[in-house]
Amino acid sequence: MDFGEFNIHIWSVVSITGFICLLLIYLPLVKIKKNESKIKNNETT
Amino acid sequence: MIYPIKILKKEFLIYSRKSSSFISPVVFFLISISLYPIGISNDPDILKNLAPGLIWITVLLSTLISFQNIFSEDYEDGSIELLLASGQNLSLIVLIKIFVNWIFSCLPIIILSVLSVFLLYFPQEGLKPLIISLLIGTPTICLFGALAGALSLGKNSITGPALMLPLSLPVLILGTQAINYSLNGINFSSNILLLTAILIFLLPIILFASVGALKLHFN
Amino acid sequence: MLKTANLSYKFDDKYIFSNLSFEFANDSVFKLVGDNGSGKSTLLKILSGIYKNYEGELSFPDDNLVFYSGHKTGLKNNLSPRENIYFDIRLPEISHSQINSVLDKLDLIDHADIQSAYLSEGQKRKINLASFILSAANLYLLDEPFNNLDRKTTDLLLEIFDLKINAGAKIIFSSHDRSSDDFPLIDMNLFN
Amino acid sequence: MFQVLKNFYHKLGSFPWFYKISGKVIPIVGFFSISLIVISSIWGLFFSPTDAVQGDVYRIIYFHVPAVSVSQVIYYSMSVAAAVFLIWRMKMAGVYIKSLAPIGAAFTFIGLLSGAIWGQPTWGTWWVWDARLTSTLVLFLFYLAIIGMQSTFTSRKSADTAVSIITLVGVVNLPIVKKSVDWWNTLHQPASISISGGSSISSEMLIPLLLSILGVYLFVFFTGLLFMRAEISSREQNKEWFKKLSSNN
Repeated sequence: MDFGEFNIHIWSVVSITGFICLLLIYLPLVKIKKNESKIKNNETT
Repeated sequence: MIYPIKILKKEFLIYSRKSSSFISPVVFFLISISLYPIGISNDPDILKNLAPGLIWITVLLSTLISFQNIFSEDYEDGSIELLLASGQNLSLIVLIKIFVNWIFSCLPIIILSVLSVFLLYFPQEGLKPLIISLLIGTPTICLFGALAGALSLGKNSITGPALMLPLSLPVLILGTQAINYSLNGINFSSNILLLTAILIFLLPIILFASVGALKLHFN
Repeated sequence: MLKTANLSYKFDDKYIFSNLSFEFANDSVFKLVGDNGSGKSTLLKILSGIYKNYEGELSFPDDNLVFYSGHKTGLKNNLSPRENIYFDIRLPEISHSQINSVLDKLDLIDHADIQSAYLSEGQKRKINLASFILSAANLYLLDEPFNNLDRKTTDLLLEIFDLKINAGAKIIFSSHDRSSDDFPLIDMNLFN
Repeated sequence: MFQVLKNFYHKLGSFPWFYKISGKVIPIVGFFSISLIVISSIWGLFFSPTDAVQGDVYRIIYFHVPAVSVSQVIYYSMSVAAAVFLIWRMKMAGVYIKSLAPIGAAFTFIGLLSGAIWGQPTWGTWWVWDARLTSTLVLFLFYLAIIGMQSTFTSRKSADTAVSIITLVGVVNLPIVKKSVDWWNTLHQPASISISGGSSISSEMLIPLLLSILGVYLFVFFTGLLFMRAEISSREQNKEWFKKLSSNN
């Protein structure tokens, strides 16, 4: 593909896919962090 | 009095007292049938072609209104607990409940669908396949409704419809196709046979699954 | 005889009660007491067969006929008290004269043919009581039967207890009231 | 041999073991899957040849095909887990279904969306009611139903059982839907569009495609482990082993 050319169809697919994939990594990581830190907080208090 | 007959009578009595159980599907059906010509077109040719699908979709959607009724009230008032405690065969009871629900929510609409001849310019020769396909197809849809209702008890979630509509898709397709076939002079008996086969095949499976789903709420 | 051996029940991974071993002798009334959440209702539901995934053993007498009455009464709002009793799935076929005499005893005869939706909570409990009186079971499981009852009906209920016991049945009921009466207690707090 | 398998099965069913192992495996799988996806995307987007018929738009294939294929595979794997859960009551199978459902829904969504965006410039339409698209849409609905069903039950075990039932109902239903839409189309005679492409694909296009498929499968493995770990961490947060483990970290 020509680097200078912007293809709206391709890039919308790429960006949406990328966003969803990031979400799929981010969401469980937050949940794990939350659950593990809950235990630590309980111990310190 | 034999146990199943007692339950059958009780269900009939409850449904007949609760006028909304059969009036709301009927009103829903009449409203939609009269809105289609206004919303789409009053051209008889267009309406005639769309009529089979429109009627079937309306029936499908009106069962969506009623399927929550099958178990939700029994769940709220504790009747299901008493049924479980009675030690009786639950699948027979569920079958009775589905049957009564069908009589009150589907049968009136099927009879009213004759009105489409006047309102949607539906050709009279299509009435026979329309009625037959509805008579055989709607019990299957009620079965799916019972399963969806049993699974989504107690919570008003989108889960029931999201589960029920994809399940009903083949029935919808076969039913409308039967009508279209007969209007085009093609033999539609194979579709009716397939609808019957689906009903007979799914009846025990869905009954079993609904009973299982009901019991899951009491664990 | 109704017997439990090491009966335990857990909801997900948390035990509601555990290791309950008990023999329920015939012809007697047992009173379940305990704090909220100690498993009184749960035990009654297990004995009645509503909850099946318990641990341990549970054995019933051969001629077991259960009458269960829970917090939710199973009453249909759009049926009259008379119809509710007539169609009560726990009861065998009963005649209208039987229903009339019970409704009379409970002062419900004037309301016998209006829709149950218009009755008060206490009156609804009385309809459930009518079913209890008419039942011919030999094991009665009653969840908080004395709630919402007036003095007169409470006395009547105690009388009915005696009648049922004399007929050879046994009654297990739950209550949050530890005081008074001379029923043998089962304290659910001991099994938590 | 059988004994080894049996041991493995028992280990797989143990939450502490899984939590420990997944913590080690996740970074490795994550690294490989993300780098594979990045490599194959760059390769596919910039270095593979332009299609003679479709032009550059065909490059959506590097996102569409992996997403659609993995969305079906996830569902089939979930139905296997559903059977395992219903027959052997293996708790881990319930965790698996619950964790993989959102991932499956996400990739079905990507598949549907990229298909629509691809279809518009190529065939002049966003959507066609043919068997494949309709059954993919129904697959999406089933994923949503499975996700929605989680909150209907108060007991975790009941919810897992219900979800297993729906998953199995869906796996029976999907081929029926596909078949019935096929019957339906023979009557309606839709515009003659062949989605399957037809023309054989050159190896220069094929290699990045295979790489991207591999990358997405690895990615699903990676996020699947992540979601399962998250699910276990919330189910088992009151257990001794979990408290010990997370306070050591």
